[in-house]
Amino acid sequence: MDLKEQVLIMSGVDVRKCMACGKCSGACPSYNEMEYHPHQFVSMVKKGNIEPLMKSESVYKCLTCYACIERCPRGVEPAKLIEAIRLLAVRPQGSNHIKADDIPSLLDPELPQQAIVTAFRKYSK
Amino acid sequence: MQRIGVFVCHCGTNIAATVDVKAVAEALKYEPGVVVSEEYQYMCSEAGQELIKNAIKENALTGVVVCSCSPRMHEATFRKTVAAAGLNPYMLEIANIREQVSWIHKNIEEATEKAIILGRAAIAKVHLNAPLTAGESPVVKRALVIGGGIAGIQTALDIAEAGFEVDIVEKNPTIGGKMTQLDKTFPTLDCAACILTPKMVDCAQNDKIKIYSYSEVSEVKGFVGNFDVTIKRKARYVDENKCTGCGLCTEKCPQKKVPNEFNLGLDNRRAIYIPFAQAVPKIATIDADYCTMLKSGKCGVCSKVCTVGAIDYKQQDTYVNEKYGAIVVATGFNPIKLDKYDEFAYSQSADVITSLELERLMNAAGPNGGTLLRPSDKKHPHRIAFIQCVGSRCDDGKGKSYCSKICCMYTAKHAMLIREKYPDTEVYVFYIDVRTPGKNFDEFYRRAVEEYGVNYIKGMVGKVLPEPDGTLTVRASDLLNGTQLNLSCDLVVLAAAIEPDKSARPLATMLTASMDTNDFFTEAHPKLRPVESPTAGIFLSGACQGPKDIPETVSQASACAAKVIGLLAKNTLKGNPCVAHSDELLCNGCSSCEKVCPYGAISYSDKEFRINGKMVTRRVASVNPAVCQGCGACTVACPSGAMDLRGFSNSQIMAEVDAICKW
Amino acid sequence: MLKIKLSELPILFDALSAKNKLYIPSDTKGGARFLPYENGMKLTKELNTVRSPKDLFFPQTENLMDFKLEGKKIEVIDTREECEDFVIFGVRACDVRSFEVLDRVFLSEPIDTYYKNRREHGVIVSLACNRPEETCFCSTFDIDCANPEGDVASYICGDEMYFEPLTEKGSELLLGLSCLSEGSEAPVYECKRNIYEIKSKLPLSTLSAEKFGKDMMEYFNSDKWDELSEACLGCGTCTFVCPTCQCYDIKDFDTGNGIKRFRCWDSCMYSDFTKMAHGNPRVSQKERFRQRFMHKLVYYPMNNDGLFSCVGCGRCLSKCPISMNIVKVMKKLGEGKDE
Amino acid sequence: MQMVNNEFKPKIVAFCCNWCSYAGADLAGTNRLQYPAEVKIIRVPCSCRVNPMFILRAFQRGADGVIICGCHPGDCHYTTGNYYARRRMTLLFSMLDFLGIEKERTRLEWVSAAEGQKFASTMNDFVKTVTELGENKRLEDLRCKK
Amino acid sequence: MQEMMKKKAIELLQSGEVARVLGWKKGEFDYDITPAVFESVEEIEKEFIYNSLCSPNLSKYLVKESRKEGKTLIFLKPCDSYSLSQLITEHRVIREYVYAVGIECYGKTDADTIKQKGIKGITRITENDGVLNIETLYGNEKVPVYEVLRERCVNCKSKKHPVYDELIGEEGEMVDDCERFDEVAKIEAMTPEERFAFFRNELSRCIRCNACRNVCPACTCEKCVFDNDASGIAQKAASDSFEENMFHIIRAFHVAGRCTDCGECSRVCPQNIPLHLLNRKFIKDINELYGNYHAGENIGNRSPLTDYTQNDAEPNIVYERGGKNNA
Repeated sequence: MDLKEQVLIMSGVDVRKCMACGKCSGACPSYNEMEYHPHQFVSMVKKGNIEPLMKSESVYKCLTCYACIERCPRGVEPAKLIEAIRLLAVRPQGSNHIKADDIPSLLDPELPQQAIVTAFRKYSK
Repeated sequence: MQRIGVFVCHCGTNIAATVDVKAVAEALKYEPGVVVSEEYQYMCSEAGQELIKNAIKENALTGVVVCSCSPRMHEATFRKTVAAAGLNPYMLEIANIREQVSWIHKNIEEATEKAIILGRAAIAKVHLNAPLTAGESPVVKRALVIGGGIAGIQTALDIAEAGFEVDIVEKNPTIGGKMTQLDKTFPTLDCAACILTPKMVDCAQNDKIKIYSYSEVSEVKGFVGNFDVTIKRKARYVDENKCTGCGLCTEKCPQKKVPNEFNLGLDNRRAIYIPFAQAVPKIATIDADYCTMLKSGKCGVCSKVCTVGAIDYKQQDTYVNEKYGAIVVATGFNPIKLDKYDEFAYSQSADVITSLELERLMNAAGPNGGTLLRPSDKKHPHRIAFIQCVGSRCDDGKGKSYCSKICCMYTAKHAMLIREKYPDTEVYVFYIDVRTPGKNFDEFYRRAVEEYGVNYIKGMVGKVLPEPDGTLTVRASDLLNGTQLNLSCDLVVLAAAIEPDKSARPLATMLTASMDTNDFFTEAHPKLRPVESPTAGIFLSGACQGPKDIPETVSQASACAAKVIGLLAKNTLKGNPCVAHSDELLCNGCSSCEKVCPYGAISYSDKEFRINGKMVTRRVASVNPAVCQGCGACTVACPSGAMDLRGFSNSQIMAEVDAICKW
Repeated sequence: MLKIKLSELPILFDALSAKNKLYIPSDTKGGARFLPYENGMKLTKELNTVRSPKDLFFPQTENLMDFKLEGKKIEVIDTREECEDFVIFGVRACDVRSFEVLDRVFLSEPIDTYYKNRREHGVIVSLACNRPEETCFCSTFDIDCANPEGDVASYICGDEMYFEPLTEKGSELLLGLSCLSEGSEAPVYECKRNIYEIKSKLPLSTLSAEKFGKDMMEYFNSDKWDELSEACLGCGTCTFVCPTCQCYDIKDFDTGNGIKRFRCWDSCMYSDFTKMAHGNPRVSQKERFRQRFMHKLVYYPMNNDGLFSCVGCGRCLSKCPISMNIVKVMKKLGEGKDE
Repeated sequence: MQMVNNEFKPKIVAFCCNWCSYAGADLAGTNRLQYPAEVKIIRVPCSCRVNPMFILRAFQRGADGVIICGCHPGDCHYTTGNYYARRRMTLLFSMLDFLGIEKERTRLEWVSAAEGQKFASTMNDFVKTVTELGENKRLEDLRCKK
Repeated sequence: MQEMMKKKAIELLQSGEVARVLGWKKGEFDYDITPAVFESVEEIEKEFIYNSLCSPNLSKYLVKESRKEGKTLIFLKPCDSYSLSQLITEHRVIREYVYAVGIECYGKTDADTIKQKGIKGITRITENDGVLNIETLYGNEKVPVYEVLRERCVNCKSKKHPVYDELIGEEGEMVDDCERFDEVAKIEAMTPEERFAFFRNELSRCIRCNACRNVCPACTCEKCVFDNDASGIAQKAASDSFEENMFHIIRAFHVAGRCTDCGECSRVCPQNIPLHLLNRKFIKDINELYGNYHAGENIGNRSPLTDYTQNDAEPNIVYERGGKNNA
C-alpha cells in the first residue's frame, strides 16, 4: 500500500471533495507557523506527494483545533489528514516522544486542558 | 383470439449484431394468435412502417408486437403507424430487445433466447389489450401565475399579450418581488426600478391581467385544462376599491417601530404602510401584528385621516374560487439565513451585511438615501471585504450544495459601483472561483478588476473578527501568494446563497408538482422541457426552478408563457387513456383507493344495482378519467380487485409474468 | 374372531403396511386425521377424524387429465394410473355408511372411473365406537356404531382389539397375519353391550328421520329456512368435513407448460356453486343453505330408496363456525309436523 | 429456473416503473452496461402498480427472484406512488420472511433515470444473490414445473 | 348480564327505536350458540342467551342488517366493537342504522377449547361465578372459565368500546401489558428453516373451507378475488403448498392495516390453524415500523397501508432486523 492510500485509509478523508477554496487555511490559527498549510496538505495528498509533508515540522504545528474541519464547506476534514500523516511519520520512530512520568514537571497551570489532551494524542506513539 | 403480427427490427446492426433476428421472428411465428412474423432493417423507417401497415391490412391484424428499441423511444411512432392502418393505437406492444437485450448481452445465443422471451411476453400482453380511446376535456382559457416577481410579471404580460386572461397571485401587498429591492442591474448597470416599474404598471393596466395582491393559493383541485383554485385574500384592513394610495395614513400612523421588510429591517416603517412608492397596486395595508387598533382596539388614527373611508378594521380573509387551464409557478427565491455561519460574525456585528442589504444601503430609496454608510455608526467605510459562496457549494449540511449562480456577477457590480462612487474605498473580494459565463459577463468582471481596481483574492475567509475599535478583521488565506491575510475592514458583505421561497414546498404538494431535495421545482425534462413541471398543466417560471439572474429569468418567463399560450390555444385536451377504472359490481365502497389517489380522481356515489332480481343500493367508486394519471396505486389498495388499470391490467401483467417465467 | 393386544398394534400396523399402503387415524395439531402409516405412528384416542375418510376415495383435488399446447396444436394426455391397494384402518360405522352414499353417486352410470379405481383397491377396517359423543346421531339413520360394517369390523375390548372379517376382501387381508391370534366372542359382546348402554343416553338418541325423505315441496316451501339460514356464513366447512358431500368443480389450470384439468371439492354453500351462464341459480344464502339440507334429507333419499345422505357423524355439529347444523334443521323443520 | 450445462441459471422478474427505473434500464443499455440475461423486465407505470399477487404469481410460475424498481422516494412521477409501494413491499417481504421463505429472493430498489450504472450493478448483485440461494423451492408450484 | 341485555333489547324493540336485535341464540346443547336476528319480544324471551360461551363476533352481520329498514340493535363485546368501528370507517356498515350496545367481557370460551382439554361427550354446561359445571356422558367436571379461555381472550388487547350508543356494564381500558405478540416474536426468533417447517405444518392442514375468510369482519368484499375467475388468482381448493401459501398471504395482506385482531379466523378454523399469527405479524410490523396503530380504534382512521411518511423504513429493514439470519 502506498503512502497516499495509507493516509486516506487512516484519516477516512475523501480529498477529491476539496474544491480548493482555501477556507481551511483562512481559518487556521497556526498558519504562520506552518511550512505547509492545511489546504496544501489536502492538495499534496491528492497528488500523492506525502513525503515532504511527513518530513515537515508542519505536522507538529497543527493544534488539532479542528477549525478547518469545522469551517470546510465540503466536509473534507484537513486536520484528520494532518493527523494521519503525523502518525505515519511518528509510528516508525519506535518510542513515545513524551512519557507519562515526564508530564507533571512540564505542566503549566495556565495550560488549557485541551492542550494536554492534544499533546497526548500528538506525542505518544 | 387476436390476430397478431410480430415485427422484429434489426436496428441496423444495433440489434442484429447480437440478436439473431431471423430466429426471433421464426420462433415467434408459432406463438398462439400470431399470424405473421417478419423482420426488417429499420422498422421505424418509412419503409419499415409501411411494412407494418401493409401487414395489418393484408392479414386483418388485431394486435401488433414490435420487437425493437425501448418503448420510450418509438412507442409513439409505432402507435401512429398502427393507427394509420386503421388499428387502435393501443393494440400495440413493444418488446425492448435493444436496450434490454442486444446492447447489454454479448452472447448471441443468450441474447436471442432472451429476445424471444420478451417477444412472447409482449404477445401474451397484446392478447389481452383492448382498444383504448383517450378522453377529451375542455380547456379553461385562463392562466394563473403564482408569484408576482419579475418572472411572474413577464409571464403574465406575455400570456395577456396573446389575448388570454391571466391572474397573478402575490403574497405581498405589492407585485415586483426581489427586483424591486435591487439598486442597479448587471451587466448594464441600469437602475432596476427604471426597468421594472413600467412592467408593473403594464400589469396593473392590462385588462386581461388581474392582480390578487396580499393573497395566497389555498387549495388546488382539478387537472390540466381545468384547475379549480381557491385563492385566499388576506385581510389588509383597507378597502382596495376605496384606497387611493395617497399615503396620508402611512405618515400619521403612531406606530413607528415596525421593521421595514422592504429595506430588510435596516429602517422602520409604520403599522399601516405602502411598501414603496411605486407599489402596484398602490394600496395601504395594515400590519395586524403591530396595529394598536387591531391589537387593543384603541387608536383608529388611520381611519380618522383617511379621506375616502377606506380603512376597515373588521375586514376578514376572503376566498375566491377561480378556474384555470394552466398554472404558472413563479415563487422565486430568498437569501438563506446565515445563523449557521458564525465564523462570519453576521449576527455579532451590524457591519457584516448581506449583498441584498447592501443593495438597499446603496439605493436612493433606501435607508440612507443612497449614501453608503456603515449600519453601526453611519460612517463611511474605507475598506470593504466581499465574501463569496457563503452557504453555496457547501456539502457540510449547513448550506446548499449548489452554486447560487448570481453572486459573482452582483458582487462585481457592487465592487464596481462602490469604487466608482467612493474611489477612496478599497474593495476586496474573497472568492473560490469567479464564475461569470454569459453575454458580456466576463468582460464586466474584468472591468471591475482592470478599470476599477477591485482586489480579487483567491482564498476563502476563515473568520471575521469584530474588533473593539469597531473594525472587522477578516482572516483569509491568499492561496495565490501563499500567505494568510488579516485584513482590517470597515464593512463585510456576504454573498449569501439563495434558496427557493418557503411557500414553494406546500404549494408543490397542492399542485402535486415534484421538487428536488433543495425544494426547487423539477422540470419535466432538464434539457428539452425546462419550463414545464412533470405534472401536466403546471409551468415553471424563474428562480423557483433553479438559481437565475434577471436576463435568464425573463427569458424563461417568456418561454413559459409560450408553453402556456400553446396549451390555452387548444379547445380540448386529449387525456392518457391508460387510466384506472372501477368495476362497480365488485366495488365495496371502502374508500381505500380514494385514500391513496394522489390526484383526487376517485369519488364515491350511491348507485342502484339490480342484483339477483333485487334492486340494491351500493356505495361505489368511480374514476374521473381526465384527472387520473394512471399510476395504479388504487389497484393495489383495492382488496376486491374492482380497480384495474387500462393498458396495465392485472391480467395483462400476470400474462407477462407467466410468459417470462415459462421457459 | 381374531385378536391382538393393543400394545402389539404397531406389529399389526407394520405387517399391514409392509404389504399395502395403510392409513390410520392419528393425531395432528388440527385434530385426528387419516394419515399414511409410518413406523411409530399411534392410533388416535379421538372418537373420529376431523376430515372424513372420503378423502381417500374422493380426494379434495384430483388431476383428471393434461393438455399440451405445442405451437398451435393441442394434445390430450391421459394421466390416469392404476391405483395401488390400500387399507383404511379404524373407520367408524357412520363413515363406513358414507361410502355407500358415495357409491350410489359415483358408481352408477356414468361411472366415475377415478373414484371406482380407488374404491376397488381400498380395504376398510371399521372400528366400533366405545365412547360415542353427544354430537353422534348415527342411530337416526339406522347405523349401529356397535356393529360397524366394512371389510373387517374391529372392536376394542379392554386392552385387546378384536377383528371380524365381513367380506372376502376382509378375510384376505387378515389371512396369514401371524401377530393375530384366535379370540372368543364374549368380550366383543360385552363391548357391544356397553356401547348400547351409552347410546341410549346420548342426547340425540331420540332424533328421528322418519319425517324426511318425502314431502319435497312442503319442506322446500317451509318458511323456517329464513331463520335457519340467517347466520350462515356461506363457508364450506360443513361440506368439507362431511363424509357424504360429493359435489365437485372441474377447472383448468394453465401451468405455463400445459393445462392441467383437475377437479376439486365444491360446496353448495358457495355463491359460485353451479354457476351457469346467467350466474348461480341459487342467488341467496338461504337458497344455498336449503339446498344442502334438502339434498341430504329429501332429494337424495327420494332418489335412493330412502337412503339418507347424512350418516350422523356429528362433524358439522362440532365444526360449524356459527353452530348451525343438520340436527337443528331437522328439529326445526320437524316442529309441528306431527300434529 | 433452468439449468444450462448443469449450471443453475435463476429466473428473475424485474418490475420497473416507467418513469425512472425503466429509463434507468434503458440508460444501462445505452451505456452498454452488462447484466445477466436472466433478468427480464416488466414495465409498469409506477412501483405502486405492483400487486403482491404479481410477485407470488412469478414465484408460482418458476421465478427464483423478483425485484421491484421505482423512482427514489420523493421523485415519484406520481408524487406518492413509491411511498405506498415501499410500505406494501416492506410488509410483504416481512411476511414472506415470517413464513420462512428466503427474503433475499425479493427486493425493492430505487433507480432513477440517470442511474444506468446503478441499475446494472443492482441487477448483477441480485442475480448473484439469487444464484447463491439456488432454486426457489419454498414458494414453488409443482404443477408448473416442467 | 343476560337479563339486563334482554331487558334492554325488549325495551328498545317495544319502543320502536330498533327494528331488530342482533344477539346470540341458544342451541341444541349448551355450547352451540348461534348468532341470530331477533325481531320479536317472544323470541328474545325464549331464545336470547349471553354467557361465557357467546364467542361469535356479530359485527359482520351488520353489513347486511344495517341496509335494512329501521335500526338494528347489536350487542358488542369490546373486540367486536373494534370490528364495527372499522366497518363504519370503510363505509361497509351505515352507522345511522345501528344501535350499538357495548357489553363488558371477561373472556370467552367455546366447545372446541373445552374439548381440547379432553372433556368429551358434553351433555350440559352451566356457569356459576366464573366456573363452568360440565356434565358429560362420562362424568362431571368443574372448570373455571379462565382455564379454557380462547387465545384471543387470554391475550385480550382491549376492554374498551371504540364505538357504542350505550353501555351495559363497566367500560374498560386498553390492556397495557397485552402479550399478544409474544407468539409472533417467538416465531420471528426461529431460523428461516424452522419458520418454514412451522408454517408448512400449519398451513398444509388448510382445507380451503373459507371459514376464516367468511367469518372475518375485514373480509366483506362483494366478491372475493379468490372467487373471481377474472382475478387471475381464483382458486377453489388449495391443490398444492403454493396455493395454501398464496391464499393465506394474500388474505392477510388484504386485511393488513384493517384487521382488528378479533381472532375469529382462528376460532372458526376446523383444522385449528393459528391464522391470527399472520395477521398479528402484520400488526406487529406496522406498530414497529409505522408507529402503533390499532385498526378500529377511531372511526375514520387512515390505515397504515393507505398512508406513508417520507421517512418510512426501506424494505431492507426486513433483512436487517429480527429473526436469525442464516439463509
